[in-house]
Amino acid sequence: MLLQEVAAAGAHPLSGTVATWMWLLPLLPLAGFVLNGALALAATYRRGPSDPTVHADHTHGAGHDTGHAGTAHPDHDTAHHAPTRHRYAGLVSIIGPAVLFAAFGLALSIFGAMTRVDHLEQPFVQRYFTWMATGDLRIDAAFQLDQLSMIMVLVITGVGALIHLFSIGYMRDDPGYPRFFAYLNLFVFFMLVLVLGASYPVMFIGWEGVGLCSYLLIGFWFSDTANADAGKKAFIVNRIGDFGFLIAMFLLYAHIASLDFVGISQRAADLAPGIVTAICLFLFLGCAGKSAQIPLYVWLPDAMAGPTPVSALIHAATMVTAGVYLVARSAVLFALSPVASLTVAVVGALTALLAATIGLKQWDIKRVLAYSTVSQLGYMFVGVGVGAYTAGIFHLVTHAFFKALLFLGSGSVIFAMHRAYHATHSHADAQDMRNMGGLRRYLPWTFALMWIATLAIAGIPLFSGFFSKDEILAGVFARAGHSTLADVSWFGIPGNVLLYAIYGIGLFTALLTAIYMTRMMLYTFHGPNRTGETERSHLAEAPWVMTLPLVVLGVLSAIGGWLNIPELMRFLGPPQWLHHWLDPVVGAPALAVTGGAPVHLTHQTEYMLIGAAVVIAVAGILFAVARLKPARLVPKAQAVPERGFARVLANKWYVDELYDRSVVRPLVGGSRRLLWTVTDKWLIDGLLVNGSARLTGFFGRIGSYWQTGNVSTYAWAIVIGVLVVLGAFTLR
Amino acid sequence: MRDFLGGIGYERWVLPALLLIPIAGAILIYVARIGRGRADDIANAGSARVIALATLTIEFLVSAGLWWTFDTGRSTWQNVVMKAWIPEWGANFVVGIDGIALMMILLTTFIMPLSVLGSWTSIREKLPAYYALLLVLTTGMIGVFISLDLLLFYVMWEVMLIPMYFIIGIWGGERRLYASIKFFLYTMVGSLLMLVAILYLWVQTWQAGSPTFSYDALLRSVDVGRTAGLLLFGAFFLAFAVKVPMFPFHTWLPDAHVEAPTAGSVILAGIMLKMGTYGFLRFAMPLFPDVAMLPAVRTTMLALAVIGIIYGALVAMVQPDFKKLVAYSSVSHLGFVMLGILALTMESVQGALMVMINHGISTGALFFLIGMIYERRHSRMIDAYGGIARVVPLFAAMLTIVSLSSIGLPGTNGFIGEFLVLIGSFRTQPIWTVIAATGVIFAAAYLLWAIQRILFQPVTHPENERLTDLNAREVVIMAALVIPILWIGFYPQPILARMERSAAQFISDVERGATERSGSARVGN
Amino acid sequence: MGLFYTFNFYLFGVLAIISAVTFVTRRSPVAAALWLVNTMFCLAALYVMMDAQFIGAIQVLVYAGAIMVVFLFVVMLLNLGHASDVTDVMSGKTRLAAAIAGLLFLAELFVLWKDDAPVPIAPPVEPAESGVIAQVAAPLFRDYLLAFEITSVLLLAAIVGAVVLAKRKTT
Amino acid sequence: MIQEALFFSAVLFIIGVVGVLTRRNAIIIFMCVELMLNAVNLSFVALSRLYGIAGQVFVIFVMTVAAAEAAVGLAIIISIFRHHENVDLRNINLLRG
Repeated sequence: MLLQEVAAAGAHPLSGTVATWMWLLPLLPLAGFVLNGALALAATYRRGPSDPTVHADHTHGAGHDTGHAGTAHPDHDTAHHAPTRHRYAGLVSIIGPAVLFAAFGLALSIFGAMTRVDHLEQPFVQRYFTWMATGDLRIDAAFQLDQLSMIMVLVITGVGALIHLFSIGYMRDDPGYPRFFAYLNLFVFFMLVLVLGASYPVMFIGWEGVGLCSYLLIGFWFSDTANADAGKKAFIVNRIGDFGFLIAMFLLYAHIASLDFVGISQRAADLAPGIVTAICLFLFLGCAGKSAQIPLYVWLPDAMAGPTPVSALIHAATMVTAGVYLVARSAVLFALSPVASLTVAVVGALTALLAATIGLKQWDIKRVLAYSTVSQLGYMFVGVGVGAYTAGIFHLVTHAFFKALLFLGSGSVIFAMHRAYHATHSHADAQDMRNMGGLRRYLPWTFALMWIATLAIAGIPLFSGFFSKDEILAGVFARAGHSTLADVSWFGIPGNVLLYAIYGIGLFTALLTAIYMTRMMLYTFHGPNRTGETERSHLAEAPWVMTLPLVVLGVLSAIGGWLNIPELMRFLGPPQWLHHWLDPVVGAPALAVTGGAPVHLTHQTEYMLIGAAVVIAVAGILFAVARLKPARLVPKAQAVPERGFARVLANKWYVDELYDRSVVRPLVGGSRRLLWTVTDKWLIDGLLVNGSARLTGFFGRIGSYWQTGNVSTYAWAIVIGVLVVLGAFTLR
Repeated sequence: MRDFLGGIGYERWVLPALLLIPIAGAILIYVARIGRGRADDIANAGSARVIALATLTIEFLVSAGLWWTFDTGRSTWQNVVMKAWIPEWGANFVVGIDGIALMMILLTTFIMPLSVLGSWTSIREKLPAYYALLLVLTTGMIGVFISLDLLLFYVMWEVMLIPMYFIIGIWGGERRLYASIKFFLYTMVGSLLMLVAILYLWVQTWQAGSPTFSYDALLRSVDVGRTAGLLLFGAFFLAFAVKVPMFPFHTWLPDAHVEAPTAGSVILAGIMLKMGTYGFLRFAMPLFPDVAMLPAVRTTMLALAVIGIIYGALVAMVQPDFKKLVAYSSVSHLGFVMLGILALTMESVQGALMVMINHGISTGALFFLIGMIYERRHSRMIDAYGGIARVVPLFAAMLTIVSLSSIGLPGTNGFIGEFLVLIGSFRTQPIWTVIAATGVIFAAAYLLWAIQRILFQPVTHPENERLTDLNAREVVIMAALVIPILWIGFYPQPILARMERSAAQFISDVERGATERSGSARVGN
Repeated sequence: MGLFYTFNFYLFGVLAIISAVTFVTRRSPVAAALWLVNTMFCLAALYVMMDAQFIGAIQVLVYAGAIMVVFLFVVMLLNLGHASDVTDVMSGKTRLAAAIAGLLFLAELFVLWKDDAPVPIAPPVEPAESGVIAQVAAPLFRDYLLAFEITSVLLLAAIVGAVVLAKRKTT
Repeated sequence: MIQEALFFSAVLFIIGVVGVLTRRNAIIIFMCVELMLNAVNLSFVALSRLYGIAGQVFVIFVMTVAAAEAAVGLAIIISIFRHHENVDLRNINLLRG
């Protein structure tokens, strides 16, 4: 890595400080990946014979089983023998989390250095080497550190470290233990590259890298077709999103010939409005792919096939929020195109609503949380869509805390259930709520902490969710009155009507969120236990290595709100800290470029909004407690399938089937029948190639018909020839 | 390094040496066979393998020198060697390289030793003939890349065809005869038309007084009317379109790949497909820039290229045979190259050149891997495998990395090429580029689906339980291919710098030629 | 040109045609051969009347004498003399077609004949005093010597060929 | 007299052609070919009175060729006869394509 200190960075206030070690942040997880990967391969790789062909014939012939030990793979439910810890489990358990905690420590010290610098205007960009330079395209391998990426780094390394700690316990008995940590570290590396990238292409490395890691991790237990399919589906849907991201980059390059954020923010103003809207819409297509928004959200619920820590880290806290980060990072562009911003907000709201409705009727605990994530992501996009970037990022951070807590909580529940079923060799589904019930007596810590997270996500005051969700709804309401968005029309619908509608949907979704989260808590922890008599004795709290992260996340979910306390609650602590922190990156440039004024509400409207939100949250919880009767639930085996509207929700509005029949099947079938057999085999090969071969054959046969071998035939041929020639002469 | 090579007059003898070393190797193989009886299977003809490997490694080391001595500043031909060949016709043995030829030579000499290593145990009979053919094939290929005389180019083009015909025809799979004949006829028809075009050009120069085949002279003096230009360009186009292969002319590729032995497929995909695009870059477009720039001609070629991308990807998705799948993926990748060349911006042409190199490496690696499991399981059908990632973890890791590079994941070499092609073509052909970009999605679809059905999912066939993992030789091959995949992915700058000048020269040749029709010669020679 | 000369010329011409016709229609090969010999004699007469005395002599000697004798010899050797029972002639239809072809041939020649009579290029050769044979021998051995040698090689090849082909295989 | 000679040669030639086309016996066909050659000789000699002695020289060459051809032809016929017991053309079609 040849360090080229760019002159500007030299003068940068951060250049002297520990921030210069910024490149170490991604490098640490990469080192973790390399080490763990090597350990994984070393354990399982056994060198093949020098002459495989001969060897192959022997083994088939002799038919004896060489008995590949070591990688015998106990699936979830085929554990007949005592779980064997992986040879290098100890070593890997140290490398994996240690690398993350080191990165987190470094991130904290850099954060410290940044806070000491009073008002950081310019981002701190470090260029290492020119990655691609042809013609007038010049992309450097460069990292950019500013307030926004600092927040993201802290979340990624912090929550990541906790989740690594958790997975030491959760994945303890898995034979692919080092491989799991290798992929997890690789994921954190790519996520950091995504966040720290100084230009869109460098960010794109991280963007597709995290897609790769989610593919590898979702399909971690690949010997089960469903998991492998889920992984493949995730990657391809992400890839469709990446297609949008690519087109956005090409548009940017074609029109302002620069792809790095600093360059774009300078030249964004001279982009034509149509072009800016196109760029932003394509960028949003990318976000929809990565952050599971309509229409590309279908992969996230299936991604639950991966191990729970993966769901917590990738599909709750970090990767799925990449889309929100992208929109925040290109705040300048989105500010310039109100139509695109409105689209983002509308799609966000619709996704939130749709996912919340589906969440109501899901039985798998992880699917409930998955749809809740899609819904909360919808909220974040509403936030950044309407221009309240700080609110969006704030909700991203708090969501990372309580959603990671919820997932890890469900992880410890599943771990306990699995251990119980494992002990009694039963094959019941360890993730289905109908087999749970009344677990508060057996998992007290998890129960308490999960309630904190539920209250947070529902929006009960003083918990982190309340502050961030309320901030978004306030942002929407404020801009509904008068703002650049309000007076632009979106496909005929005037802006302000749209914004009020979005606010309404937001409130209603908050109600649904409160309902399905309470439903989950009731069915899992309250009411009679449905796991089964013998298993009940085996239900116990997970080891401390799994519960400790839960506690830390619990604390963070509770006090997360203090990050950005609204104005009128000054009594609680320093108000709007995150707002001031992110202003130079997201606030000022966006407003400067559009010449808009910061929006604020009168105090009584804010009180009114907060009141409404609190009422909604409490109503949701009480409604769920009143309506739902956990006692009447029966274990999954005897459960009767729902009917009517409940069935539609349980089957996820049949969206998967719709996609399959409208896109996948015609594409695959069409290309098999139409493209391959018809055009390739029949038309080109059959008609032209072999056809011409048959044609020459045909002429050949005609020729040989005349060669009868009989002399008189030849004599006649000669005479006829002569007659014809002479005839020609006579006609001359 | 540069001064040491300069000292021994490296510039003057390197290119002829590159042509002669393989021939010497081939002869040595047969010399070593004298008095060793007729049996030519692995047991007692192993020496042929060793000699071939040694020769090709020397060839690689000699050609590696070019990497340092290549002067990125000069836009004229370098390491030029001129010998009289047939003075009466004005045909000389003129060889020289520029950025494009340099990279193609290095790709060839890099892949050839690996292909010998790849067929170490899979070729079991008639070894001397096989390895001699490989060596002659190397000469043919390098000859095509370095010849600056059209007649020499044509001779080398044919020298390259014949060994490949035999390699597919003798050591191939079940339908090898059909495949090799089809391959041969397809390319033959194209190249005969090209010969007619070359002779037509030659007659032009002959009537104008001094008959010559030299590329630069023709570049300067070619001034045929519009219709003649169209016909000539058509002839060149057909010859190279068959080789690329562009959409309608591609049906020989799947058959040739499926039936060729591992090394045959690797060389065919890795290097011989680049002959077509190299032909466009060197001969078809610079010689007839006005015809190439005709809107009708350019749009049809663009259409064929983009159809090739989508069609190749879609059809690859439904192939039961893994080799056929990779063959159709090659059609798709080379569609990108053609799109890059036709877009005529600096980024897109450089991107096209990068895709040519990267495709050589990643598809070559894919074929090696298929060859390896074919040696163990004797089946190329995707469904014959399943869940072998648990049984052969290193193989699974390699296949995943190479597939990701073929899909074009950022951080691997595939991305560099495709990104540059698309970002470059977008500036001049936005609509075509957007359509072509969907090819990126299908690429992910077909390859991931394939490796999922092979590596993941439960183990269905009992034989897969007894598969053995890669041995030392195979690890060396894969390491030699995976390292460039990652290295080019993260640091492609040296390659781009070396090709920059030639790409600029190509664009100016075509654009200036198209405008004022009298193609200007390269400065000095 | 004396009346006697033209009369004889026509006489031998017609005689040649008649014997040729009968030759074609004879069943037995021997009879056919003899009629052919007769045609050759008439032709020899015509040659002599056209001042090609040497050619006439050669005709009688080589053609009628040698070649026809060989034919007769072969006919006798394979005792094909008697008219073979199976009809030695093609079916009626073919014969009719052949006749039409012949007439068509003749008609075309006649049409071609009408428009341009052969115009003499070289002066008509009057019988030089240096004797008949010298007239032919001089060009033969001077201008066409090479052709002459080639024909000798041809004859050699023919002889060897004939012997090899006709030899009874002693395998 | 040249006109008449050429006329006679044409008629003889046509008789030869008709002979070849109608007869089935190999020997007879051979003789017809000889007749055709003689017809040609006649026209050669007739025209040599107009175009110089070369005509007659050429007649000599024609004769040698005819002799050679006759020799080889008859040898073939003998070998065919030995194989087929007759020289009927209909069943000699070894060279069928």
